[in-house]
Amino acid sequence: MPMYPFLPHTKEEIREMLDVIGVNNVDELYSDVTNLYKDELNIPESMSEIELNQHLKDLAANNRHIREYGTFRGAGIYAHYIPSLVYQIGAKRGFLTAYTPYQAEVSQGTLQIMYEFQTMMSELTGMEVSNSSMYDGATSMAEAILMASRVNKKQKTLISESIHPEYKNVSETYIKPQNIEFDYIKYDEKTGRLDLEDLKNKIDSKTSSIVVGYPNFFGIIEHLDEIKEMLPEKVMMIVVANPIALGMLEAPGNLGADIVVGEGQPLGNAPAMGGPSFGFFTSKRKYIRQMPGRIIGETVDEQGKPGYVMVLQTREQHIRRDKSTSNICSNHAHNALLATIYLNVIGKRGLRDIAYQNYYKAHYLAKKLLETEKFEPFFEADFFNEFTIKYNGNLKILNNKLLDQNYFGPYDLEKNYDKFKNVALFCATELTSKEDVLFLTAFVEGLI
Amino acid sequence: MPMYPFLPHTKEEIREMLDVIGVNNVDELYSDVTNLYKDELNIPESMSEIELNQHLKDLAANNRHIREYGTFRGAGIYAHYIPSLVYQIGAKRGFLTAYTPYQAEVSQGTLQIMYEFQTMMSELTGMEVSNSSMYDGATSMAEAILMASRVNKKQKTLISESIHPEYKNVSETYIKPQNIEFDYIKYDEKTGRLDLEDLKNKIDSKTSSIVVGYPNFFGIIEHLDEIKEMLPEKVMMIVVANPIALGMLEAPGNLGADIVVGEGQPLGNAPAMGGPSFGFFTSKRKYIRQMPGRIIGETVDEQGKPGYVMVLQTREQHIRRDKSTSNICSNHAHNALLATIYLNVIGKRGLRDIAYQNYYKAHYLAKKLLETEKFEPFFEADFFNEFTIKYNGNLKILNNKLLDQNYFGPYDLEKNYDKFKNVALFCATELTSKEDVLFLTAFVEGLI
Amino acid sequence: MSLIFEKSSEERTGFRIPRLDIEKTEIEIDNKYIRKEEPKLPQVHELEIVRHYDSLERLNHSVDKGFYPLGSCTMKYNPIFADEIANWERFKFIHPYQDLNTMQGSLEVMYNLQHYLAEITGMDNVTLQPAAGAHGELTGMLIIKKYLEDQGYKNKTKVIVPDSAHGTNPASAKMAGFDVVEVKSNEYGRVDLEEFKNIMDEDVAAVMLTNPNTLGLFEKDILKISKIAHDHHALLYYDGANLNAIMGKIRPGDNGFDVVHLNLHKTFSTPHGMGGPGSGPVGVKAYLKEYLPVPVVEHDEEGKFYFNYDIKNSIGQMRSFYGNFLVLLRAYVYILSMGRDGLKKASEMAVLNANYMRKKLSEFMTVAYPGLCKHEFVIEGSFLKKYNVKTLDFAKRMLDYGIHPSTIYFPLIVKEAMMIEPTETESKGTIDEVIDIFKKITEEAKKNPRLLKDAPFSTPVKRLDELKANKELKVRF
Amino acid sequence: MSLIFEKSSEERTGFRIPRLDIEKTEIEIDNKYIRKEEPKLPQVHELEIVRHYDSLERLNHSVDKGFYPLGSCTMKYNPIFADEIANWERFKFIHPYQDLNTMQGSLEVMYNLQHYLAEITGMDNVTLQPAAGAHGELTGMLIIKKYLEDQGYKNKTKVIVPDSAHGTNPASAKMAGFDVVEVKSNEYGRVDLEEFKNIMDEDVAAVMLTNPNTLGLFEKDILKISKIAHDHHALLYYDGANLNAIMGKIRPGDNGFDVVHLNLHKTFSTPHGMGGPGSGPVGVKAYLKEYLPVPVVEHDEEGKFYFNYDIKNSIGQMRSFYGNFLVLLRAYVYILSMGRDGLKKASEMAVLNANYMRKKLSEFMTVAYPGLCKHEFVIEGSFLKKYNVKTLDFAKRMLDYGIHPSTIYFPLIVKEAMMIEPTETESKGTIDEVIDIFKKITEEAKKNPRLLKDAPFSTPVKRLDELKANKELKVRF
Repeated sequence: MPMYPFLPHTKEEIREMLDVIGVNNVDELYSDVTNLYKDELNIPESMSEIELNQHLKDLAANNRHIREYGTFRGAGIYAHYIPSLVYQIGAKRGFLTAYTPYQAEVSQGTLQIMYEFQTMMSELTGMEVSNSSMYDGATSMAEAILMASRVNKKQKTLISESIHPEYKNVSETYIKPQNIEFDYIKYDEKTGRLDLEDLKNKIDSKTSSIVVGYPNFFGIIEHLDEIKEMLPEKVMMIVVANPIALGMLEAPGNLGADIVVGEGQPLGNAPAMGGPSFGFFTSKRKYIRQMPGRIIGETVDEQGKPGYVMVLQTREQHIRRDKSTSNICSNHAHNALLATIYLNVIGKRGLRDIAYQNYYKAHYLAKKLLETEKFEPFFEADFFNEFTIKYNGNLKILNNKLLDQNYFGPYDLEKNYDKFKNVALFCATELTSKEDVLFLTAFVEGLI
Repeated sequence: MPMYPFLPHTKEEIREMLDVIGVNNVDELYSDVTNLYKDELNIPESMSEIELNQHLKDLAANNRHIREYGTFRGAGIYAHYIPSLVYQIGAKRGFLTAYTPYQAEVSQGTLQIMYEFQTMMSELTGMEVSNSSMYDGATSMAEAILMASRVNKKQKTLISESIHPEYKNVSETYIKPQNIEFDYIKYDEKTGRLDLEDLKNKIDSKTSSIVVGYPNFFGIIEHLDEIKEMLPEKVMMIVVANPIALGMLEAPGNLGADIVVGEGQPLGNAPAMGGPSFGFFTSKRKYIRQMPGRIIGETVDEQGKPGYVMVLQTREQHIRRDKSTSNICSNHAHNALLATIYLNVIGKRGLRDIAYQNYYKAHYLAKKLLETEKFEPFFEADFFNEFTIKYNGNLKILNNKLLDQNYFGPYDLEKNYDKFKNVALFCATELTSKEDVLFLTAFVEGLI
Repeated sequence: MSLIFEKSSEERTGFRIPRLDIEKTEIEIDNKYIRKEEPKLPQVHELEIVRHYDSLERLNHSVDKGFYPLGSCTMKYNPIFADEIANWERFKFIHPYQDLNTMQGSLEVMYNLQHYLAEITGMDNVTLQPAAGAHGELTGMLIIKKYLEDQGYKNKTKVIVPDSAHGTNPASAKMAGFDVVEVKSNEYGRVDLEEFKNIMDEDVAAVMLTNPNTLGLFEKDILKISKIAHDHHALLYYDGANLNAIMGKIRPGDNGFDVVHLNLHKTFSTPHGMGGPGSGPVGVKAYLKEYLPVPVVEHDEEGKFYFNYDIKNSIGQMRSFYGNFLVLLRAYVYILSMGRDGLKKASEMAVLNANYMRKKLSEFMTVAYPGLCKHEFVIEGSFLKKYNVKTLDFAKRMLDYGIHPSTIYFPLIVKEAMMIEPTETESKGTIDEVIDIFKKITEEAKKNPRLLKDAPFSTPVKRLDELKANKELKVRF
Repeated sequence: MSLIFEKSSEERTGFRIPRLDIEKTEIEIDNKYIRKEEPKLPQVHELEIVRHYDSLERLNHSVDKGFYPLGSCTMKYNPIFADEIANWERFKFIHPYQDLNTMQGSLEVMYNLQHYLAEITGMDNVTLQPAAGAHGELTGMLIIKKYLEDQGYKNKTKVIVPDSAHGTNPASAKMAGFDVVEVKSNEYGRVDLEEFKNIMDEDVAAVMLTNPNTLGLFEKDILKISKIAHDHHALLYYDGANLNAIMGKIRPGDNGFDVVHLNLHKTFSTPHGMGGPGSGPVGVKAYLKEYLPVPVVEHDEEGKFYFNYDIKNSIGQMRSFYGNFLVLLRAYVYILSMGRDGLKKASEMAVLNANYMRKKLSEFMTVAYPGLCKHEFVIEGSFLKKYNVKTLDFAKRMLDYGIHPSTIYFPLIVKEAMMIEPTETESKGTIDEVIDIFKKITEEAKKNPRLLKDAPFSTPVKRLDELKANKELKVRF
């Protein structure tokens, strides 16, 4: 029998322990179970680290990634630079191998980090309060809709058609069992922004919330203030925001948002094939008791020294069970840590500078593509670091050819919108180089 | 002016500090110097991490390495598996950013590690005492020769011809200024082992030490006990050992060695293009006061609690200045740490198993090569994980062709021994796979 | 210690932006939507950041630091090697919308993992999508709900949950739109079969069980429970939080369970990360396969892997993209590292450790339920009452000895509960030391209860004022 | 805490060997040379190893933990980014005997670094081979020795070293085969020019200076010293340990120095690693180029880099292979990260910090030499004598405040010396806190000297018995 690096027991110790327990062998510890499994599990035998390392190298050899290929793809997950400190500090085992701060006195590291995280997310979104993270942007949006219904006791949500398609799917899954109705609001065919007329028509007395992207899935900057003006007093505006964009764009909190949620990946988290990253969740303070998830608050210890604890636990499932605001228990604290370190490193000025570089790069890319005359404008509205554009050729073929050149081309919107034939969603970030853009334009012009 | 992440001073703080000092500006702090440099240094302007990351990626793109290419090359630096724990623990910043344990009370981590390291190296070599590391194997050998002369006050060393060529060069550089004579002892043309006759002839009353490899540069296991028998009482036997081989081979301490040194790289250190790794340095206890380098000893604190401190500092340069045993100050403690973690992880059984696998793999490789009939035996003696073999074709061409196949071929001994035309020094380790060997044999047979 | 915001200064920086390699265009965005006031993020230099987190890490207890017997949380050793793999660029920097041909390695990991998890649980199909245990529970409940609806059941509105259950169980059932009915535990800490029979009717959609349950006890009547449930066309749901007791020994699928969720961050040793990310795959029997959330990883005839979104009755999507891949990857590494042999041994040793500790502690503490336990057991802390000491005090005193307290005040059915799960990665030596500490603290409770009531003494902060925190709700700087 | 050996058990393991994929051959080695008794390496499981080092790390002070003003050691912040780069496989896993075409990236790093270091020091050619500062000193001394021999000087046997010099200076001169002659410092802490003139004769091969010297003072007479030395055909050697004071401000080559060594682990911010590895490149004026150790990195006409072993009068090789490449790489990253602008500013801020601290401390402590210092300064601890307190006591008390003491009892010419080098990466805020601590301890010395004499109180161990350690010489388990 092999010895396992993760199992410390010696035969002698096992013997001693069995004697103390008063059983003859390990099998007797399972004497009370039904249908004891007698076979061997049909999974491989244990592997040494050397063998496993080789196996994983073989698997990894079948992958390619955005640090070895160029990329013009965003659509919810973005290729931003991650400063070295983020992973190096995040990998500290005192963060990685700690759990939920149930014992505050030996978890002040975790608790202070989460408190700093909440502060940063509140600042970013312009909202008053934040929880300490959700699973991702999509479930955050779904939970925001549920929360709005808890707040205003209304059972209908209106979702912008231009919300990320996966977020729509997830929200549907979440809200259907709660008997919350939903409807989609059209986007303006010309600008890609929310169609205010359609919104007006669909709002009724049952409407609890409206959900809008900032920027939306097309990269377009929604006019939140104009939307807010259309809403009856109790209807809550839920904004799904890109946190990097908030380095340049007015905070949703200053444009009427009641709840601001979003995908945290752009903040120091690797794309990771879509997970894990985290969702952020912020709102006005008056709604805090209806918020899902863990919240950290400041207090003092017996000697008056400041410290941090989990607050409002009576909202949560481990106390309130089926009356809780959500079933969420594990959050994505470690990913939130990475975001916190990221925001510490870049600072407010770095965030602004990065956001503006994203803007400049994306607009440079758009301009250059139009100059090739192989593309034509699609939506005509202000955008941040993503934009839609119509390709005069076959977009699928273009993307396949780009792949051969070690480039991930733009996202193909036809995947989600049947009528968007050859409409591409291009993304540029601070990592998109002039060289990338010039390669691409030369390539579509057939010069390469 | 850019702001620097490593420089915290604000303009206001600089002003305040200048005021306290009583100068008007920073330049005045240099008012007492001669030939103040007025130009700009001809080095690049500061780069952001993003730019620097790109620059280094561009440079790294011009490198290839032994984890992406197969390798049959050893010759002093070896491709062993490094368990994940070694780097992950070694990278802890509490180890990396600490310095020499001048204040023992806040350096018990460092001191205990070095004490454990000394214990392990003593155990490995079968010697009584060890220091806490040298720069590398070559300088360890040089310092061993100097130490032997300090011990027995004799001024001549005899070095085996089959010692690593670079070690010979370095030792010459070190010992010449001390007016220590040196001569080389031939290897037996048939076995590749030390020529005992030649040794006998060259030993005289001035002889302080003899230096022999274990295994030697040809991979051959020297008969240390037979050499020792030839030596007059006061002549010291210095053994340059491969530490992985010591998992299989009898400890030099049990075969008469007085000083055992060697290159520590095989123990958990990356090849690193040759540095940094570390040299180990062990000897009989009675010579400890003549040993170079830092040594850690056990003691107790005021309350009787065990602890560790640097001992015999009066041998060292910071106390004894020009009377010290060596000028060494910085050692290679961090590399010694990696070795300590490595030996912790693999344990005595792992070391044995790894050593035996090295043996089996190398002998399998030798056998398979001979079976191709493109090679013929060269030296006929027992070897560990390296061996010499004569190629019937042009070795340089073979190696170039192997490079095209993403393999680093064997070391070409003609580089150091003019007469060894097409004599290859092949190495195999636990990482050499059957697949590698079969590829190689098929390749030399022209099947690929 | 200071917040990072207090260390900020306008002129400091931890980051510099690269030179812009293109010309700036004019900003076209309406000024209304341009940010005027910068978010108050800190401006700090690198050394300050590094020291900030160095200090914060020191304030945390963690598995790497010491014993962490949080019941139901399975705080076992998390392999460093798995973390290293999860940091490989070829796993970490894959965009979810890359061409499938450029992520075949990752898809193979997912495909294999689906099969290993199915094998371990005795289920037929697995989704890796759920991000955490509770998320898996919700997924499972939604599958059950949709399946029953499709079967034409109109009124299956209830879910039975034992009073010893994790809080997530009733919460998840509720989120799936069910009403929760609690079933009491009997004097042996198991589901009271009589009451269960009484509660059971045709309105019951599912029974959610943890087995071994949160008392660490195997539900011996599981086959009866299963039969009763199935006779009423209710499904049996397995909360996998306690799977660490049974790998290779008992398969939920063999004991009548229809739906299972797992917690990879518990049983499969992925690090808990201060509260997450976890991963909560769900396994189902074949008849529920077409209800799994999209996508599931499959392969075509040539062995090319792909995401199958075409699942006939799918409940839909549970989160964006495909799951917490880097957590899945770590679990995959762990499973292969242990192998079928090692996983079984891990569970055996987890149960051995728990029983040994239970037996030793029973000499001077009150174990809530006698007899064999599985991977964990519960102490009834009310024996401390005579010294005017609470379980909370006992727990706080443990902090002074450098070990993390057990889960406390859960399960709710045990007075002053301490729920202890040592896990298999702790050695007998460590456990013996911890037993001595328990003994010492019990002695202290007798002789000097103030030591417990005023504890902890050696932690970075002393007991914190939770009332104040909840009253003032200062949740940001 | 326990040694790892005490935690060992035969049946435990942290490692498993892979299956052997070939047939075993019979062992041909004579049994005499086969190991019979296994070395007593520990058999420990992973979690034990992980916790062992987790605990050991906590016992160490480090730059990441706090202020570390070790004079002459330049304990500045070590960029994490540089460590990350040094861990890239394409830098870390290169075999030194690979084909040159497969290591052009690394060679380019070395080539560029040689030039940057030459530029910073005002020298013409640089070798990167020496593994540490003292190793660089030896290299430099050997170059001087061989050059003078080749020039036909028969009797140049002496090297002049100031009494304030680092211990490595005389030791290195001695290892190079020279005799050491000490020159005294004058009342201003500089080389006494008159005595220097008296000592100087034609037997002198070299003068080794640190400038600014170990008192942190610039040797104002350097041009005179240089002229006198050169007039006697002696060379001027620059110990670069204190280069952090002068980057971009003063170049040793402009002040008459012929040979320079640098400590990359000091000035160029590579981590000190508990004592090493360091790196000690040596720069020389053009006329000494052909004496550098082999190999030096050059490139051919097509820009292909190679190692030049063909150096006419080379002193030989100083170590195996080419130098501490991963240290060189970190220094390269640091230099480019700071740039010519940032390096200059770093030195300026280092000098600013030192002078500020000197001025503030002089209000209540005795600064050994008045007036401007450079990157460090020395306190004369004998002012504590009246309280019956030694510098050692003062230092130990600093430990209780979480900061590392300065270098103590060096330089030898200052009584009870404390040699303080704050470095530029410390903020004014930190320095002000430290000044307050110095003040507080000075007050304690007056009012309650026992606090100093019994210190430290808060460290993992109290003062250790060095006598016992040296008497018993227990140097292994």
